[in-house]
Amino acid sequence: MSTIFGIPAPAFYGQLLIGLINGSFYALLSLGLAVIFGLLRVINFAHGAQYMLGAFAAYLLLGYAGIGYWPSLILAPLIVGVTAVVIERTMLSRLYNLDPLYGLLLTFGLALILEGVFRYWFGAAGQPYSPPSQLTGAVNLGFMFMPIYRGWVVVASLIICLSTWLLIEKTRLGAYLRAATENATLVQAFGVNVPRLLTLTYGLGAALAAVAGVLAAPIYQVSPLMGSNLIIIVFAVVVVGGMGSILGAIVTGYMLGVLEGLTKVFYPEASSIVIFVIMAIVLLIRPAGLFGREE
Amino acid sequence: QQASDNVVKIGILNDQSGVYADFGGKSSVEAARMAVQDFGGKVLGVPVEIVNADHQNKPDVASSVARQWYDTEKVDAIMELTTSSVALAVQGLSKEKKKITMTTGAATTDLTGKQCSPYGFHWAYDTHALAVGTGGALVENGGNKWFFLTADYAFGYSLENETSKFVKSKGGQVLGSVRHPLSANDFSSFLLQAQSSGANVIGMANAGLDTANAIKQAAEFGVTQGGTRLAALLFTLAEVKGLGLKAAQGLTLTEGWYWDQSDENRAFAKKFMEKTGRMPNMIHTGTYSAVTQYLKAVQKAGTDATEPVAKLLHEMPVEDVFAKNGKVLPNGRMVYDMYLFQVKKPEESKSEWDMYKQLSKVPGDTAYLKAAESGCQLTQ
Amino acid sequence: MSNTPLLEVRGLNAWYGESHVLHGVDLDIQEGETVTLLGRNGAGKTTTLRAIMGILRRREGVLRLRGQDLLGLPLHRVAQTGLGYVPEERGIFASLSVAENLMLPPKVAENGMSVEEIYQLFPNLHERRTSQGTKLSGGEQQMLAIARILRTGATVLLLDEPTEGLAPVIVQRIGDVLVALKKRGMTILLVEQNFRFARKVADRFYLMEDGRMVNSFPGHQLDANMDQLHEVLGV
Amino acid sequence: MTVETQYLSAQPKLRATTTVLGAIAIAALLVAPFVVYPIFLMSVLCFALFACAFNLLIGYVGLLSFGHATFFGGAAYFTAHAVKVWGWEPLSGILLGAAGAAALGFVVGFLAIRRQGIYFAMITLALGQMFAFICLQVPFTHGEDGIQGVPRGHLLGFIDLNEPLAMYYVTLAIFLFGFFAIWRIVNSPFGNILKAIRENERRAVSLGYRVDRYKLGAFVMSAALAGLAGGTKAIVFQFATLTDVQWQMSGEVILMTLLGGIGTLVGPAIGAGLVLALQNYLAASDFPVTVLIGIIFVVCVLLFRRGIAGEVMEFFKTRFNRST
Amino acid sequence: MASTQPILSATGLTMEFRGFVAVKNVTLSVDEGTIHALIGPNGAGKTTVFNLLTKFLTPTRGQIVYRGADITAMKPAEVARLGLVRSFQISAVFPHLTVLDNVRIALQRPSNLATQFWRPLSALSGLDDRAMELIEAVGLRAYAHLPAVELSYGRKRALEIATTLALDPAMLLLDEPMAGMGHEDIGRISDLIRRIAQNRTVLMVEHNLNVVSDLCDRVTVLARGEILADGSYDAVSADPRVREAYMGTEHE
Ligand SMILES: Nc1ncnc2c1ncn2[C@@H]1O[C@H](COP(=O)(O)OP(=O)(O)OP(=O)(O)O)[C@@H](O)[C@H]1O
Ligand SMILES: Nc1ncnc2c1ncn2[C@@H]1O[C@H](COP(=O)(O)OP(=O)(O)OP(=O)(O)O)[C@@H](O)[C@H]1O
Ligand SMILES: [Mg+2]
Ligand SMILES: [Mg+2]
Repeated sequence: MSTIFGIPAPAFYGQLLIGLINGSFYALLSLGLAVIFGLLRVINFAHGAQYMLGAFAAYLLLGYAGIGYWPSLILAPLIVGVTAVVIERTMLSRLYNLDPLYGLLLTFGLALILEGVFRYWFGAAGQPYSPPSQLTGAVNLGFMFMPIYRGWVVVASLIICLSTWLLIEKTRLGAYLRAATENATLVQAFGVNVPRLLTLTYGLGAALAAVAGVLAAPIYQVSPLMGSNLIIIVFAVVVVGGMGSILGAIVTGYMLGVLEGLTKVFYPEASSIVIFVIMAIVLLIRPAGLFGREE
Repeated sequence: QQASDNVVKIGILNDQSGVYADFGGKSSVEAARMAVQDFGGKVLGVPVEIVNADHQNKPDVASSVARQWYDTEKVDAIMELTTSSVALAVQGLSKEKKKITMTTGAATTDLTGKQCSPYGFHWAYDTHALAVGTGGALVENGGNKWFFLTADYAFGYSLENETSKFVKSKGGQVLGSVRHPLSANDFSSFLLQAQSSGANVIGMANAGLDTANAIKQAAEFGVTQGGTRLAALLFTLAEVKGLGLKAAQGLTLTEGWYWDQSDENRAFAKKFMEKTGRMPNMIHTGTYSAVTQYLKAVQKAGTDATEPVAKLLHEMPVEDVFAKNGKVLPNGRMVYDMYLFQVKKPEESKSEWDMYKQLSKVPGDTAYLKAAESGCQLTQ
Repeated sequence: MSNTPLLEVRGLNAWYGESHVLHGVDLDIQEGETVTLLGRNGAGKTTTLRAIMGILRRREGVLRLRGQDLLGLPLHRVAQTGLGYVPEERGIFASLSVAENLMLPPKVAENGMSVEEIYQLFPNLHERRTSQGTKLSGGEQQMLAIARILRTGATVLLLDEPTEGLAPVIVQRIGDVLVALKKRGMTILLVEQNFRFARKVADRFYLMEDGRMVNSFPGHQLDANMDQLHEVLGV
Repeated sequence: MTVETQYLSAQPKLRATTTVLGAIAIAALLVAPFVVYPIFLMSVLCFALFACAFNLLIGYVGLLSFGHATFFGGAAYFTAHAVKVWGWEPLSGILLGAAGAAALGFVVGFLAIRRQGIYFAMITLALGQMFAFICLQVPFTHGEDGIQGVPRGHLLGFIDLNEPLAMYYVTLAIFLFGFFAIWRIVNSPFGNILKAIRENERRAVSLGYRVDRYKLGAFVMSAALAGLAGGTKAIVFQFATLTDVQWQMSGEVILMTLLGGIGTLVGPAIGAGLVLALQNYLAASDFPVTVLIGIIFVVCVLLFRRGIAGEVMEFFKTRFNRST
Repeated sequence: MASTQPILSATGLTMEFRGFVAVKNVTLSVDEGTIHALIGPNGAGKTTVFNLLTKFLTPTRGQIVYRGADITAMKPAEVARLGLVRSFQISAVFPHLTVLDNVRIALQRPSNLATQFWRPLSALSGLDDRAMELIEAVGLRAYAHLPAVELSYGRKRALEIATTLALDPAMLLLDEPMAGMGHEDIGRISDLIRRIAQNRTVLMVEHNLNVVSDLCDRVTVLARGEILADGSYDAVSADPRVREAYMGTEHE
């Protein structure tokens, strides 16, 4: 049997594939984060909580209303998006003219509240959620057993990432939003309804997190802590990609997923910090991140 | 015959909001209150009070709370102490302060080994018992090639080490292990490594959410379909409930108590259920037992002073809903029988909480280390 | 004045936080007129423009465009009434390319300049169109700030020192542009320090001092008012 | 009155008020251990010093370090190890901790200082995570268990620190030393340049200031003082654990500073006291602590952005302005 | 008055930005004690040349010699320490410090009062007189205790000049010092520049040709990154290429 870096080739491919699957979550989450940061200059610490909310929304919809996976995939993000809109209107919008630090602190506080409340209600152990029947089972790829659901996750995340990217980079919307982060008053003076734009953007970013949450629900336990475990890593992904760069977030998300997967083979203990090591190196060589624009 | 400060206070210090919140948590506080109630609410003519705090799994938080309890709130004994680092820290502090601790929530054998204390008691399971129970039984059943998923900290190592030792002593092989960071979330990569190692048992030397996620993902990747068995080294009824039978079915685990083992157990469980809305696991019942035994000792000693009570706790046999024929070794280890369970298939389960099949019983003397082997200075 | 003015400002007061900057400014502009605001540094010229646009929110008084009240409008609705603003600090966006900066303000009417016309007018912008907005030289940024508004079809332009930092040739060109815009019927409120430039295009002058209008006279009377100008501006 | 004379005449009045308030505060701190549980007071003092040290960076240089736990927790490890394993005298152990933190600060600062704003925060976070990882892996820290049972020993060989009051006054002395050091740094010619750099870095460069050195200097000072706090904490509580090096600790110190008032001198200390009091008294109640902390964050950011000290100062400032 | 010794000379300066050449092979020398103007159309590369000379940018090619020392590889702060100080085209002040503090910050640097973190702020009061003198010179006395943000644009420029002067530099690089200033201020700042240039060298970018013709001993014209003309104002302004590229048809 041939080997790659000392491990059997099939096992290696398996690990690559798994890295890609995890990368899908990183990409989706960091995409939402990058959209919010890039356009609102808010470092959305509540992103992990919104991801968790997405998963819980799906879980509760199923438990209390009997609404299944597929409708939840639309409904849960909608619900989370609406809560995010409320948050933006009532709180975040008052902070835009201040140091970005305050946005970070506010969302940090929100994350603590959301997690605390869910932990209080549901405990920390996590709730079960099953994949839809159409996507259960696995296919044998020869080198590994690939759960069909995970394949779906990769496909779904690719589609969502791509369409969001197109929406923001290839339409006027993106230019408005980028300009508004620099000088919202002036853009508004040009006749753009900036406040509404920002509200919708935050809603969109949070909804993206919620989609990731619903996608994750059948794979991981639906737990109040699922987001806080992930959020710091996702931050690192966004920073490596270049804060504010949508494409950067997506590409880096997949890339770091794969790199982390490989680390799990060669030095598993370090798998939780490999991303930070890469982040430190990248920032030292390319301060603006891989895809970021130098200011 | 006098209790200090006209009150006997027992502190329940455990995780009430983190990954072990279901494992013991608030329900354990309820169990302690039940014990006081069942004892009559008073000892030596003074009231018994239960105080509790959430240590958030941080040894420093736990130490400060414990110190404050001793210094300002006249707490006489602290119980439960979930997670090893917390238990070691609080037991160490209590030794210095000459106070009794009765650990039910932590696993490390160091509590009655290298770091034992004359006032420290280890009341429920420990890593050795889990290793013997799960490790030994599986090897006997043909699960002789092991691969470990180990949480990258002291508790994980000791669980892995002790289980490996046991597996090897029974003629099994350890093919490898991976050490994953705490809260690793995704275990598929590790599971794949385990699979490609050719092992027929994957031993999960971790706890809480980590174990739950690993089991869930193992099912997803068809690990168990390939004939590989999963052994959760530390997993209780509460977590099985959270995971659901569908994902957990077939899992082998060791616990020291199960509600459906006897009428006495069922009666206790029913009462507990009414108070908390859930069935007790070995931690909850263990805490109940610890409080009860402590009060018995105080009663018998006629004082709540540490030295005489600790002496009696070492001498008195343990006989209650939790332990039959239990005895306490000189190093503080309470020895009682453990059981190996298998999680039922969904179709085998007759009620919501009907989840275990008992595979075998592990007698206390095999499950726990002899005092002389424990490395505890007190016994030399 | 005979007919009702296009832009009508009466007793405008404005504040930056606690500090009261405009003390009852009165100003009228007729349709198609070019009016220049003169005054020393700190007289309140910029503040007047910002208050009219609504960028400065703390203001009182009367403010009407074609009879429509501007004070109550949310900021983004003001531009839709046909007001276009070229800020003193230019307001070029770093995260947008030159071309994106140019295309940024939404069109408010159809009769704006086409992109080709604009590039013809300012060849530098064409040459640097893919470059990052703030990487332009100071003068180029000024051109971009003006060009950007010309595209939108705004009919009333508020220009704050549009010639600042521009080379004489360009100043001349901008002068020509303003004259051309006037011919198209555009109404212009200009704040300018460059006297020579202002006299070429202005129909009327207003003179400001300490947040008040102290004088107003038609363009041809500029020379007659030189004494006061000397005194107020220190020309 | 011209602006100038008004400005000058305000100075002595202000100084007198601060002196009186300072004297009252110190008196209160001196008698406090007879009223309040001393260990709690000591932890407040340690965290107060930590928050003040952190504030030196965020409040006066404008750098948000999201990895300050590295210095606090790192120093705790160094001190605990020196005292427990090498048998050092406690004060020299604490000083070793502070020196170690300064060295860590030099390394982290050297790498991070060249970036600004959010990138700075992120690099410090990343380096902090790495340090936490190292602490988990290196044997001398004892992983999850931490270094437990550090003896308090005798300060300089003769003051028995096992005596709670002795320990308290030593902690108080250390806190006051650190606090006044920060006050001095902020109100010094050096502090003046730091302010200028925060305001407009390019301009400071063009005036010939080697801004990187100033920032690094401030970073190292802040790290050393955070280390002083961490080392003291290790002696007071007799342990050093991972909690102190994890990013949540960095978050906590931000909360304390924010709550008390970023860029105010006493604010962070007040914030530390409040946060600890809340955590302490809520630990036993049914209400989830994190929810409450979250609510405080949100309320502070939305309503009291200046923090407690900041709001109070603002109140007096407007009163003063109105009266003249 | 002007000696003919060059204080600053640059040879073959070239600056490329991702393929765009902003400055092409510029050779420039500034004589000690003169006021030297750098003019040219917008985007000609004047500010870029300033950035190169003060090391805020590193040239792609070329060499810079200041007072006989090669400074091509130096850092900006080091260059400033050698007495080669600049102002910025877009106003650069310390916005939330008072006017007085702004100037004092500059005075602090040469006075070795910069790194003393153990001394009280009152150690700086010795600088106040000098600071007020400079503030007075640019006409900002009445605003000395106002935070710089609250100044109007023109006054911010005046403050910037005062701050620059505080360093007592041997050579000043002023980027459009008059931009945005009222007429009165232009006169005052012109006088000021003339006064300070008596024992210093000044290199300035300015679009106000009256000021240039008034003040400057020598003029270099830059266009599209290259030197178009160099000489006295009269000679340069007579050059038809300069008229076409820069001055336009109207000017005198
Ligand atoms: N952001 C601000 N906060 C407080 N006061 C301000 C602010 N901006 C301007 N001012 C003050 O308002 C007054 C008017 O300023 P404004 O900018 O309107 O003057 P201007 O006539 O445009 O001057 P310039 O020719 O210098 O641009 C000045 O006294 C100035 O100090
Ligand atoms: N960092 C940069 N990246 C890319 N292009 C740049 C950069 N800086 C300047 N340029 C370009 O270089 C050219 C010269 O710019 P510079 O700022 O030196 O002009 P200038 O002569 O000072 O003009 P002005 O009189 O308008 O200030 C411009 O076309 C500008 O777009
Ligand atoms: Mg102005
Ligand atoms: Mg320029």
